[in-house]
Amino acid sequence: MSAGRVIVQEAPFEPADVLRDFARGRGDVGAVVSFTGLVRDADAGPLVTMQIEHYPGMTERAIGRMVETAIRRWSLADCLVIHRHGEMRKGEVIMMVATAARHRADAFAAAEFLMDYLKSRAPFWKKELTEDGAEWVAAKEADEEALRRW
Amino acid sequence: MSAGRVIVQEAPFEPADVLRDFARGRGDVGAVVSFTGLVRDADAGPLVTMQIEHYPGMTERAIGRMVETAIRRWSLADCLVIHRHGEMRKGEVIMMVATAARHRADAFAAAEFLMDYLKSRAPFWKKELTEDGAEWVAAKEADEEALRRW
Amino acid sequence: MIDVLYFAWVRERIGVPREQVETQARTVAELVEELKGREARYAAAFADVSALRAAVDQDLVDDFSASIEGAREVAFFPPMTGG
Amino acid sequence: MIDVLYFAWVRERIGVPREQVETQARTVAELVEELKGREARYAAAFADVSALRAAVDQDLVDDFSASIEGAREVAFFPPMTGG
Repeated sequence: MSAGRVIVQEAPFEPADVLRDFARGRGDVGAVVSFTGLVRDADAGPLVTMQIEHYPGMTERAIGRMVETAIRRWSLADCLVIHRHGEMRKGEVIMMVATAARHRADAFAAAEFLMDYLKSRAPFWKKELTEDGAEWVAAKEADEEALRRW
Repeated sequence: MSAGRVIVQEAPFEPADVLRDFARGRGDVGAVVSFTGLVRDADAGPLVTMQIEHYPGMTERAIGRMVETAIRRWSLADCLVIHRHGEMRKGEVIMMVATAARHRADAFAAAEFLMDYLKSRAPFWKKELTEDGAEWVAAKEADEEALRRW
Repeated sequence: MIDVLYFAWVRERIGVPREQVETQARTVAELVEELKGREARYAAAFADVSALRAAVDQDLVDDFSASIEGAREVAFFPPMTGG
Repeated sequence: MIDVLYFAWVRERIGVPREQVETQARTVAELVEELKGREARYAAAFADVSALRAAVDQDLVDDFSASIEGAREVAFFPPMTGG
């Protein structure tokens, strides 16, 4: 079991570099799952940039609790969440989740749980800038629905 | 949609290097999921080495079909499977799956589908060498069970 | 005195990211009613409370009947869109 | 003539990874019967066919009633343990 790690930052980061160091050199980890969220074109059309606003203080606190819950519930050997805020362009990395466990089912379930909670319960708000103007991304009913399985 | 990529090799590889190049520079990918399988201690006790035997020819063919199915079923933008055979030590990477999709649910489902099929339908056989001797890893009923959800 | 924070389009409608508010409100809902009575921009921001979420001292509340007594900060924002 | 391949503990019990077999067998099950009649090591390897899987020309078969007519290679092995 580990304390996990939560990083909220404006600067870009490379998930590959994070994955390289994550949960290595241990004899008890058989499965590592990573999720990387990237800026893609808006449903409305080609994206110019994305802006992510967040609630400093609450963000770290809310994610920290999700990570604690995941570590306990799936006996994770390690767990990591990195989430950016500020402005980013198409193709840039927005965030990353990584989980390490003895067995694959736990690593997958914990990563999906964290993604579902980050989506709807971590205080981030996305704004998409397209040629047609700026628009706050609306929360999806499907994302709220996804929380109910946990 | 992509053709996907299947690599079966004896040589070690670094998942971080693979992830760095995977599905980047595209405007349609919002979610990348990776799974890394590592050699861990045997259920029976500390591991000395693991040996993986495979069926050259059938291996690539069987995995290729799983990848095609995953790409079609979850409209993946890209998909990759790398699986090693031969001898490896504790902590070494055995295999990796990566999936890229517009939405996270598809990337996760496809990665889990591939893992479940690789586990029980790709022609690999693991042998664990511990202090007590060598033992072929037995297939688990839970792994057969996991296939039924797809 | 309590710090009131606004995020995303709530912040844009109200025009400031945070402000100090002198209030007797005991719940989030009472605070919303007080703010709505202030100026049109508040009334606009809080017109549809079903579209809003609130946090008291950085904890998301289940509904607006949540107490704010003794709280240092209350935040209003639309449903989150992280990940 | 058909190539017969063995993997994992099936290979270890039979002692060779592959061999050419002259056979009249029309199904996997018939081939197993022929092989079992050869020597003790085959009988040992095929003692419990429920613990075995087979592939015909590199396609996993659902059960041992599968045809091997015209096949180039047939493989026998325990349940797979990849991933």
